[in-house]
Amino acid sequence: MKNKIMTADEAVATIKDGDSIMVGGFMACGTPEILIDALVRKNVRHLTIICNDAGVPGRGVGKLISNGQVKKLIASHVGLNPEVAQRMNTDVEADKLECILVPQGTLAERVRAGGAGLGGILTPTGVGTIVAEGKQVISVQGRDYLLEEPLRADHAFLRGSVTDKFGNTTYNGTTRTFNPMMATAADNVIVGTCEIVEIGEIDPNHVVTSGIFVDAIVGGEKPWQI
Amino acid sequence: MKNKIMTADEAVATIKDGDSIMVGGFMACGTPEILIDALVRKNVRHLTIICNDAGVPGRGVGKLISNGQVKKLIASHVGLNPEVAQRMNTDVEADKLECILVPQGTLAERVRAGGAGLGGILTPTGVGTIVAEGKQVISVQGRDYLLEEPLRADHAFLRGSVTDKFGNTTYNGTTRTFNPMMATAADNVIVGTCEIVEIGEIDPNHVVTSGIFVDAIVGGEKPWQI
Amino acid sequence: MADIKELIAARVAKELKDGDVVNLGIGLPTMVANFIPEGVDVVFQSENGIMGMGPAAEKGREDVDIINAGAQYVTVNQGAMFFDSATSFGIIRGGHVDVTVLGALEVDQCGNLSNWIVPGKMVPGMGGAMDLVVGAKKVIVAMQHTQKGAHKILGECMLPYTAVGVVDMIITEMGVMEVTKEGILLKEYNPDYTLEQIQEATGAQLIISPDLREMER
Amino acid sequence: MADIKELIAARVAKELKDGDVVNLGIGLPTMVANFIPEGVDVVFQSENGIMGMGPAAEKGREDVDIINAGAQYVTVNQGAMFFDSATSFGIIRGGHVDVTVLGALEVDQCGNLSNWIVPGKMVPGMGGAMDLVVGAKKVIVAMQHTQKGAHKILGECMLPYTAVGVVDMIITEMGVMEVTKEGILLKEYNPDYTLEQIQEATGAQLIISPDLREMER
Repeated sequence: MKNKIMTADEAVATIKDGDSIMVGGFMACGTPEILIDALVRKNVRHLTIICNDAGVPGRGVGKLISNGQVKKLIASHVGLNPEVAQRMNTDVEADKLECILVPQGTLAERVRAGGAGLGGILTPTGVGTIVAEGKQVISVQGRDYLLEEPLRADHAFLRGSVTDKFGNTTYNGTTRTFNPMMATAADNVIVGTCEIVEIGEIDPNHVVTSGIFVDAIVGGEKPWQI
Repeated sequence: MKNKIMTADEAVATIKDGDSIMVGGFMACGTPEILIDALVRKNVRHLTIICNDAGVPGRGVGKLISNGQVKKLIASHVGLNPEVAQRMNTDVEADKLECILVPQGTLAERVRAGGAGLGGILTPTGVGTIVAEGKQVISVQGRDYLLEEPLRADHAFLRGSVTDKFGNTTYNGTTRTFNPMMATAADNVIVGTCEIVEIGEIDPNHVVTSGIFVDAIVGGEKPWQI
Repeated sequence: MADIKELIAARVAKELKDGDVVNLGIGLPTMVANFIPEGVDVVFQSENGIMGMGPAAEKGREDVDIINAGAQYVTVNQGAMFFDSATSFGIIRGGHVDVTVLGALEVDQCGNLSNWIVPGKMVPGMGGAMDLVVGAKKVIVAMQHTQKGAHKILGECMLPYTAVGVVDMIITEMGVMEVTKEGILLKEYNPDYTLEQIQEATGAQLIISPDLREMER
Repeated sequence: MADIKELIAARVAKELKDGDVVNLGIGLPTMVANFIPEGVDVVFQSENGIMGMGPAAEKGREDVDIINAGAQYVTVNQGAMFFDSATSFGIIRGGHVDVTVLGALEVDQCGNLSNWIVPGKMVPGMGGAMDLVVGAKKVIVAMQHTQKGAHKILGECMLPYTAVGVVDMIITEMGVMEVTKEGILLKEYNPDYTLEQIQEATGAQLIISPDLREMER
C-alpha cells in the first residue's frame, strides 16, 4: 500500500493559486495548525476557504487571512476576527476579501451532500430571510424549504487526534466539528494529526473517518490553546 | 432523571393497531429480537414497518410478517423471506401485505432527513427508472436528481450493544446499520440492548446514539445467529 | 445592570423542565445555567459538538480539545457525547432541542426575529442561530426590554430577519410575554414597573393576560 | 459451469488496482475476491457497514455481530471500519467506491442496466444495487454471456431499468467489452469462441477493437 505519511510542506506541495480548501474546526479548535503554517510558508494566493468561521488572528484560518492569501471565504461566522472586516472593506480591489455567510447547519449539510453524492438538501433554515435570495423554495408536505446545493473543494485540511498509517482517524472532544464531512468532499485530503499509530490499533467501531478518504498524513499536530 | 429501564412488554405497551414502526438491522443483524418478540405477544395489527429488509422467517421483522401483523412494509429488499410474496399475493384483501421498495441508500437518507428536520434530499439514484414515478426531478449543476421526501414513524426499535442508563448507545460491528438514523426519526424510541451500564461508563467520543433520543431501555438482548 | 441580567436569566431558568435538552446563546443566555431550579436536570447542547455540556473548565485544568460555541473551555458531564457539526445540526433542525435561549436586536408580534445584522456595522454571520430558532421546539428571547429606551419589541421587525414566526416567548426585566396568534400576550410583569411603563417601552400593542401575575422570581 | 464463473471472476479481478475500494455483488461477483493479483491491495466495502472486509469467517469462529451484505458471517481486516447505512451509501453515492461488480439480467449498448425485475416473478427489491451502479466510479457487469442462449447483452434493455447509462464494462466467458459512446467495444475475446459465435450470442452490434486480443487469464 502507498505510504501516505509525509511532512506538512510535502503535503501542501500540490496546492496552487486559486484552489479551494475546506478547513475543519470551530474557532480553530479542530483546525490543523501545522498544515495552515505550511500553507502560509508556501504563500499561494487567491484561495477559496470553506470553514465554519474565520478563526482568530494568529490561529487557524486567521493566519491565511492575515497573510492575504484568501480571496473568498465561505463561513457561518466571521465576527471574532476583526481582520475580516478590514479586508472586506479595503479600497484596493485586488486585495478584497469576499465573504459568503452560510447558516452553520446548512454549511454542514452542504459539505456532507458534496461528499455523499447528493444533489442538495431541503432545509427550513433561512426561509423568509436574505439567505433565501436566489434560491429555489420547494414545498414538501405543506412546509417551505430552501434548496441548498452541495459544496466540494480541491483540498481538505483535517485535524485528527489519532490516525493510523492507512488514514483511519478519530477526533477527540469538540475537535470533530466539520472534519468528518470535509474528509468526503474534497479531491485531495490531508490530515494533520496528533498521533500516528499502526494499522489495526484503532478499534473498527471507533474510527470516524475511513482511511479511504485520506491522501496524506502529517504527524506532529499539537493540542493548541485558543 | 426519569428511569428508562423497563421490560420489553412494558416498552411496547403504548404501541397501537395501525402504528408505524422503524426497525433497525440488516437481515436481522442489528434487529432487537426481544422487542419484536414482545410485539408478537402484544399482537397489534395493521402495522407499517420501515426496515431495510423483511428479515427471514423466524428472525427480525420476519416474525411480525409470519404473525400477520404487518399491513405495509417499506424496505429495500424482501427477497430472502418467501412469506412476503405469499402475503402480497393473497386473495383475501384484508390480509394483503403492501410492499413499498426503496433503494437502500435512499431509505437511509430519507430516515436521516426525517430525524434531521430536512424537507428531503436530492439523489441521483433511481433517475430514469420506475423508482422515479410520481417524484419531482430537479436539475442541479447540470445533473438530474430525484426529490426524496423524509420518513418518520411513531416508534423505533433499536438494537444496542452497550447502553447506559441515560440511553447513550453503541453498536458493535455490522449491527449499526439503520439504528442511528432511526433513533432520530420516531416519536417513541425503544432500545433493546445487550448490556446496560452506568452513566459515564461509555467514552463520550464513542457514543453513537445520544440518550436524548431514547425513551425506553430494555436489557437482555442477545447476540443471535441468523 | 448585572442585576437585571440575572433577573432575566433566573426567570428563563424557570421555563426549563426536567429532562429538557437546552441550547443557550452567548452572553446573557449563558447565565441561565446558573439558575436551574433544584431537582431539574437539563441536558445542555453546544452546537459545536457536545450533548451534556458541563460548567466552564477551572483555570489551569482546561482540556484544550473541549470548547463551547463561545470558544470557552468547558467540561462535560457524565453521560456526555461528542459529535460532528452535521449531527449537531441534525439534532437542532430535527426538533430534538427542547428550548433555545438567545438574545435579539428586534422581535415582533408575529414572532419574527432579527438578531444578526445591524445596519452600517460589520455583519458577523448568523453562526448557528438561524438553525436553532427554526429547529428548537421552544424559542425564548431573553434580553433587556429596550435598547437604551429604543423599542426592540415591535409590531414589525425593521432589521433583516433571522427567521420568520419562530419566537414563542420573550423574557425581559419588565415581564414575561408569549407570542400568540393574536399578538404579544403579557403574562407576568415586574412590579418595579407599571403596566403603562411596560407598554410604553414596547413597540407593539400588548395584550394583557386575564391571568396576569407578578413575575416569578 | 464453475469453470466459466471462475474464468469470469478471475478476469474481473485483473481490473482492480492497488488501493481500489471495491464492492462485490452477491453470487459470481463475490468470487472475484479469490483472484486478486499478488501485490494488489484492495479494500472491500460491504454496504451493510464495513470498510475493509476480510474473508468469510471460519466455521465455529463466527462473530454473529459481523455479516456481509449477503448475510454471511465474515471477518474484517486490520484497519477496518464499521459504519451506519447512511454513511455507507454516502461512500457509495459519493463516488468513493472505485469499482462495483455485479450481475445483470440485461445490459445494453447505452450502458443501461436491468437486474432487479423479472416479469411474472416476485420482485425481491433493489437493495443497494441502484445506489451502487449510480455511485461507483467504475461499474463492471460480470455474468454469463447469455441466459441459456437468450441474449442478455442488447441494443436496448427490455426489462425495467436499475439505472440508466451506468455500465462501463461487461465481462463474460466470451470476452471483455467496454461500453463506449459508439456502442459496445469488444476488446478481448476468449479463443474458445469465434468472433462470429460471440456476435451471435450478443443482441447488439459489437464494435471490434482494432487492438483486439485474447482474453487475459
